[in-house]
Amino acid sequence: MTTPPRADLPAQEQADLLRQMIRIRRFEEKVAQLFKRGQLPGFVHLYLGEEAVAVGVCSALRPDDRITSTHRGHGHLLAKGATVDRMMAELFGRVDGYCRGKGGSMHIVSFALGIMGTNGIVGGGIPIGTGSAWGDQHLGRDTVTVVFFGDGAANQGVFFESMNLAAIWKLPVIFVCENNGYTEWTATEKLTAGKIADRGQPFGIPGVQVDGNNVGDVRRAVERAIERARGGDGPSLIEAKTYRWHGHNEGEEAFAGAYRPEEEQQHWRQREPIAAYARELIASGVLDQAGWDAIDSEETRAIDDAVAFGKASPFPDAEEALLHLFADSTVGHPTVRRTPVRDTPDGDQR
Amino acid sequence: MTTPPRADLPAQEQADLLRQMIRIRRFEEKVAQLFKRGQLPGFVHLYLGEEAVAVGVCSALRPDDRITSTHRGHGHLLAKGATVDRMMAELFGRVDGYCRGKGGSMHIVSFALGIMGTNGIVGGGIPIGTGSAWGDQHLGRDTVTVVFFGDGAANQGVFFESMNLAAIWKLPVIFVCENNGYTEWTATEKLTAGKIADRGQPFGIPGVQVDGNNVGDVRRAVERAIERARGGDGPSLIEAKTYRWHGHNEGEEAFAGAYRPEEEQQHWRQREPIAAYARELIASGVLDQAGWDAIDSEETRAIDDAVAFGKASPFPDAEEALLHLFADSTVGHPTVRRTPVRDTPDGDQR
Amino acid sequence: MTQTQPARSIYFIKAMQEGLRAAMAEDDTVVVIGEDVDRSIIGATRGLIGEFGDQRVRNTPISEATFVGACVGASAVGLRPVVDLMVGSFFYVAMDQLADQAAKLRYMSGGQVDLPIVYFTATGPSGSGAAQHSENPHPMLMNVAGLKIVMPSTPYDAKGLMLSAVRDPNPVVYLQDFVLGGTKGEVPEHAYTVPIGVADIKRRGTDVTLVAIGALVPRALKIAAKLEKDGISVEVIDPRTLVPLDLDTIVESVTRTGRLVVCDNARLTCSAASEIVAAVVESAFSVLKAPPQRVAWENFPVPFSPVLEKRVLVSDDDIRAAVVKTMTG
Amino acid sequence: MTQTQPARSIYFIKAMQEGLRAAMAEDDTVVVIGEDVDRSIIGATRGLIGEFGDQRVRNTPISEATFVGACVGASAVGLRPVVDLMVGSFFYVAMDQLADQAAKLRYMSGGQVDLPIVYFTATGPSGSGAAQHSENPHPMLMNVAGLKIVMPSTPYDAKGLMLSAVRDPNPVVYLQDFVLGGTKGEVPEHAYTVPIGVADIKRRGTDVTLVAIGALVPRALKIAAKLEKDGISVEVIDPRTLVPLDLDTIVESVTRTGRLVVCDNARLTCSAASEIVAAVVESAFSVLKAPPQRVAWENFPVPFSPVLEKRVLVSDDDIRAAVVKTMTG
Ligand SMILES: Cc1ncc(C[n+]2csc(CCOP(=O)(O)OP(=O)(O)O)c2C)c(N)n1
Ligand SMILES: Cc1ncc(C[n+]2csc(CCOP(=O)(O)OP(=O)(O)O)c2C)c(N)n1
Ligand SMILES: [Mg+2]
Ligand SMILES: [Mg+2]
Repeated sequence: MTTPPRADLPAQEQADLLRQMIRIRRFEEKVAQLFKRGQLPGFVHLYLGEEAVAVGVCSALRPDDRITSTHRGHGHLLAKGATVDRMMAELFGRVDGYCRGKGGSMHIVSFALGIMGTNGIVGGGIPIGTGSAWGDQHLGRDTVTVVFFGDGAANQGVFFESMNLAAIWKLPVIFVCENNGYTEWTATEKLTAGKIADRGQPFGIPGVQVDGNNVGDVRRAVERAIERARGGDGPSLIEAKTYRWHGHNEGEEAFAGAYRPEEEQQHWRQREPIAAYARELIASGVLDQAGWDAIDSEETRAIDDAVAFGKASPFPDAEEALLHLFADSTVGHPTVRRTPVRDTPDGDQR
Repeated sequence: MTTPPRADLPAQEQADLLRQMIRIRRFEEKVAQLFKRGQLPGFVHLYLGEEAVAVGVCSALRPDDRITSTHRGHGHLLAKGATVDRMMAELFGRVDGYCRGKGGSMHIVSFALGIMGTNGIVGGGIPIGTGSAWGDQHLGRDTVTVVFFGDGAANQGVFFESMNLAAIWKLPVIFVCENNGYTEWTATEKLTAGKIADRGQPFGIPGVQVDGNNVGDVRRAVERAIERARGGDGPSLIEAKTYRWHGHNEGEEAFAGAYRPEEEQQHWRQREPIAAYARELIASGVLDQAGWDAIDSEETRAIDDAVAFGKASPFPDAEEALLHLFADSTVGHPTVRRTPVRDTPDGDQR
Repeated sequence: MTQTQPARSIYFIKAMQEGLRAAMAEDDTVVVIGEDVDRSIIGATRGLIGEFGDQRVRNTPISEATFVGACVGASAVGLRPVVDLMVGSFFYVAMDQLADQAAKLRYMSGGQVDLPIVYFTATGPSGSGAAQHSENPHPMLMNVAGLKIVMPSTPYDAKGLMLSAVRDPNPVVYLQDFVLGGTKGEVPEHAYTVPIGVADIKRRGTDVTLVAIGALVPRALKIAAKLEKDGISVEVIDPRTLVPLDLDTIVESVTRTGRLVVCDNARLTCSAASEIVAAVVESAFSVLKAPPQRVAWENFPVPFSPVLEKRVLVSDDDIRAAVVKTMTG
Repeated sequence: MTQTQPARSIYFIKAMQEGLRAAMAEDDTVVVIGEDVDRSIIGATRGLIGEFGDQRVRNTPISEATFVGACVGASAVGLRPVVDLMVGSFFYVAMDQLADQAAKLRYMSGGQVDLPIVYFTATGPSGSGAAQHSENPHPMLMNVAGLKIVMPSTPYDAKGLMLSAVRDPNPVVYLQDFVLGGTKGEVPEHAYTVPIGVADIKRRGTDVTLVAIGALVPRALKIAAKLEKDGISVEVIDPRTLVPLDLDTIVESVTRTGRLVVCDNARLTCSAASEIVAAVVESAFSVLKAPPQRVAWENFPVPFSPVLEKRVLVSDDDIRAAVVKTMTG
């Protein structure tokens, strides 16, 4: 790695960055396994290989800061404080999941944790995060919102509209583009003109490209952006170059074929974000091998417990399907079988 | 004016630029009058003061080149070859109008003239013009498409999406932004971050800002863009700074109030595009005062004839409302009163 | 409906504004955004900037998808945004943020969050507005679960439903049928609400139940008055709210009259008229004495020329003929 | 329906592709665009790039509004674009370009231009796809005048309707119900068309007319077979085309059976089921022996968890119960 680890941070915090990246890694590996075994409903898009982006970004945020996430969101959510057990329960569609099983992989949110949205619509979260930044600014809070999106989402019109709005209203929003080199199965440069980091320039939004596999670099860039946002100077754009190890979605082998050169994949495996960082921590004496191993086994165990928790959690009652649409009871709202629609207190987690 | 007239062009062509600007001026003045008298149905948005942009651009195009226009489109269409009589007939909702009365001011098109669309949706024409450029390129033609849009439309996502697509596919499209300083009743800079001409940079699209009240400057910029497009080098962006003399829409006085400083309006009235250009032609001997007067009175008379033509043209038969939806007869297509829906040959102008 | 004095006759648009002003006065988290909401071409927000300042009445760029979606994030963190979309057709530009985000986020989250947002707009035919400025989007939006939809027909309801909409903890689409803006009616000065989800019987009758929506309500009432003279007693119901639809009130009426005509100020196919007829037939088939009739627009875009526009839209004759048909056919 | 030999049993998706390949082979102006159409996650376009090259099979950026709109300009100048939207919900992102531009330009122009475009997509529930990947957009799109809409239920119809759609001079929305992609059926090798606007009676019956749409057709046929044993003879009609709707075939059937059930694989409110029931009631009220029944989704987004999803979507029991109800109630 080019840059030194974050020696400026307390040792505990430096180690915690490692722990969080390992947590995401083990979580996603487990999800891949469960999916292969046919134990997970729906689609999953894994974050393996991109861990340093989520952790570098979210570790710089305060608990009251916010994020919006994408279809590839597990890493963002874990880094923002979601627990592996409730995450796993949601992936299983169980009542102890963050959304009581209504959301699933692409829609896990926890407003209590500042997770404002995960999205099945590419680019869909960009206006939402821009809006939470507007709301916080209007209400006099100094919280910031980070909007995560991919290189593919950088070609959705709402990205530019939101940058323009954020620029003229000086909104405390940070646009973090995870450029993993591919939009599904097509290389980014075939679809995307120019450098994504430059796309804020016309709006006067500073943009930087960082090594997304270097947690320290990511963290540093985000810290600068946060300072700017809290200081009232408005939005920033960060393009984090990274690479996903797995397919666009689990199970793509069925049709996608070999769309990524072997050498390319090897190259990025070598630039793997976790081990390199761990070795730096050891080199700088923050951690020893035993400490690293301990973290890994703790997190690995936690994931196994999470799976047990998720499988033990009951499915929601079928009638819960008719809850949570509206916040109040919906007088006369017709349902096919005329089932009364009302909200339960326990449905409301707020 | 700063730049000399287009001495490089044949005298006849130089004079024709003047004639076209005068035609638009007189046409719009007449429309304003008719609207005040309550003789025109619907909304009208006038082009008064912006004539040099449409004429500078369209005079550089070949008949087989194409444009997409906006809600403020009369000038573009006249400059692209639409005749004042059929334009006027359309504004009156008559059968001799370009759209047989179906379109009206915001939807006049003539595919025969390369007018691919006028739009009631701000930014709506941008993808359409990008698409005609793609079609022509794919079919091996060397025609280009000019996409007209306003400063307000420059904040619609499709503008950026279309620039990206045009850049990666090297499409022969020229994005011409008419920056008249206002988006309805709000000053452009309050809504629009940075310089619109710069918005193509991240995509590698060259952008220039030109004096939209100088027909020669506009023409020159477009000629460069056309050369680039026909040469296969892809899109260009031109921001033409201009000013509209009338309200956003006729009749705005009812609610808009004084939203534009008197001095500002004076300033632009002095930078009026037509007289200045005419004086240059006289100075350079292309034209004398009598020639100028002759053009003006010819065009003025033509407008009066157009009004007569429009008023003399019959309204379409009411049943024509049920034509032209689909190109073929629509078997079983239900209409409320079960009126058979079919297409008439005369409906098809192609 | 009981009105508290003093009431005076004001314009529909003014009534909307009074409802909005009351909501802004009682709760500073209520903010109004949209294109040119300071001057407001239609008028519902005109002048509010003077009272509430440019942070609570804020002009947006022409970026509908983004500001419609921004309200989702803003409302989730504590604002109560009220958005002026200006024209009903402009909803299409923001459809994903409306139908996939605003409408679904609460449900997808398992009820974690309230999203108090009002999306209002002038909408529907205004006289040669042509195809892209004349549509009513409510048939499309009714199919989207998660949006309440109100469409008042009187200044009284316009004010009361606006206050209810802003106070509602859910995304509410508030549709102001264009031509109603300039109509007048009795409106109390004080703040009051009209409940969302409750239809209003605007005229009592015994022979035919005539359900009319938006701008068609005042026309239906005129037609009902005329038909009275021909000896046909027409009950006119204004749903006022399209989601949730107060079907019970309509069915109860049909149970009394045995006849149903539904007029919708929208294209026929998959319209509110289709929905109401189908729902009534399901639950009150046995009481029907005649085939229920739908009166709506021809399945065409709205053309520009007045003669063509008239042919596509609903005429008074269409409504009258449909009522008579249920009596004779 | 007459099939010309030789036919063999192939997958629905393969049949779509055969229709598309035939269209591309007969006309060089047919081009296919969309996100990753070279590899094609669903499969309809997979492999075509090898035969027709990367200019006729072209991957687009994730800019739905722009490439949906670009097809309007491209078709106006002579291309016949076929667009893969991938998932039905993604239409929302491009709704303005679809509903305001593609659908209206020909009409607004007074018939000056033909716009031969096919917008196809996999759509509808696929098993825990959750709220943003499970919807069927046809109820919304049916209200938009200017789009033809087809939704085949068999591989045979899938191939024939694809060729008809590409040859059609108008914008056609082609909806492939997700779960049908992997179903098999007899399909001739040669190119043939299935006409747009013509319903197909998939099973003859005398007691009840059961109209089913998309993925519900094969299920309706199974249920009809079972009911036969209980002595209920069910006629199953697949509209195949939703716009223009072949109402005559449905009405003719109801005239014989006197009973109607319409199952739609979409949310109930303003669904195709509502439209068909309302239209039939208007024109065949007198022949109805029982209240027509709609079977559609609950008015909720589609939730993720299998148990919840099942509760919202249409079950075989719902369909069976509705049929029985028309016989007994
Ligand atoms: C509006 C929309 N279009 C298309 C899709 C299908 N889709 C899901 S993920 C994806 C690629 C996104 O690429 P990128 O933004 O780079 O994120 P990555 O998957 O690489 O993390 C696409 C096209 C979608 N979900 N939403
Ligand atoms: C999608 C959409 N939003 C809003 C409007 C209403 N509207 C019509 S013109 C206009 C202002 C356009 O400004 P600009 O692009 O600068 O063009 P100009 O009128 O100045 O020529 C607006 C907001 C519209 N027609 N379409
Ligand atoms: Mg990517
Ligand atoms: Mg402008």
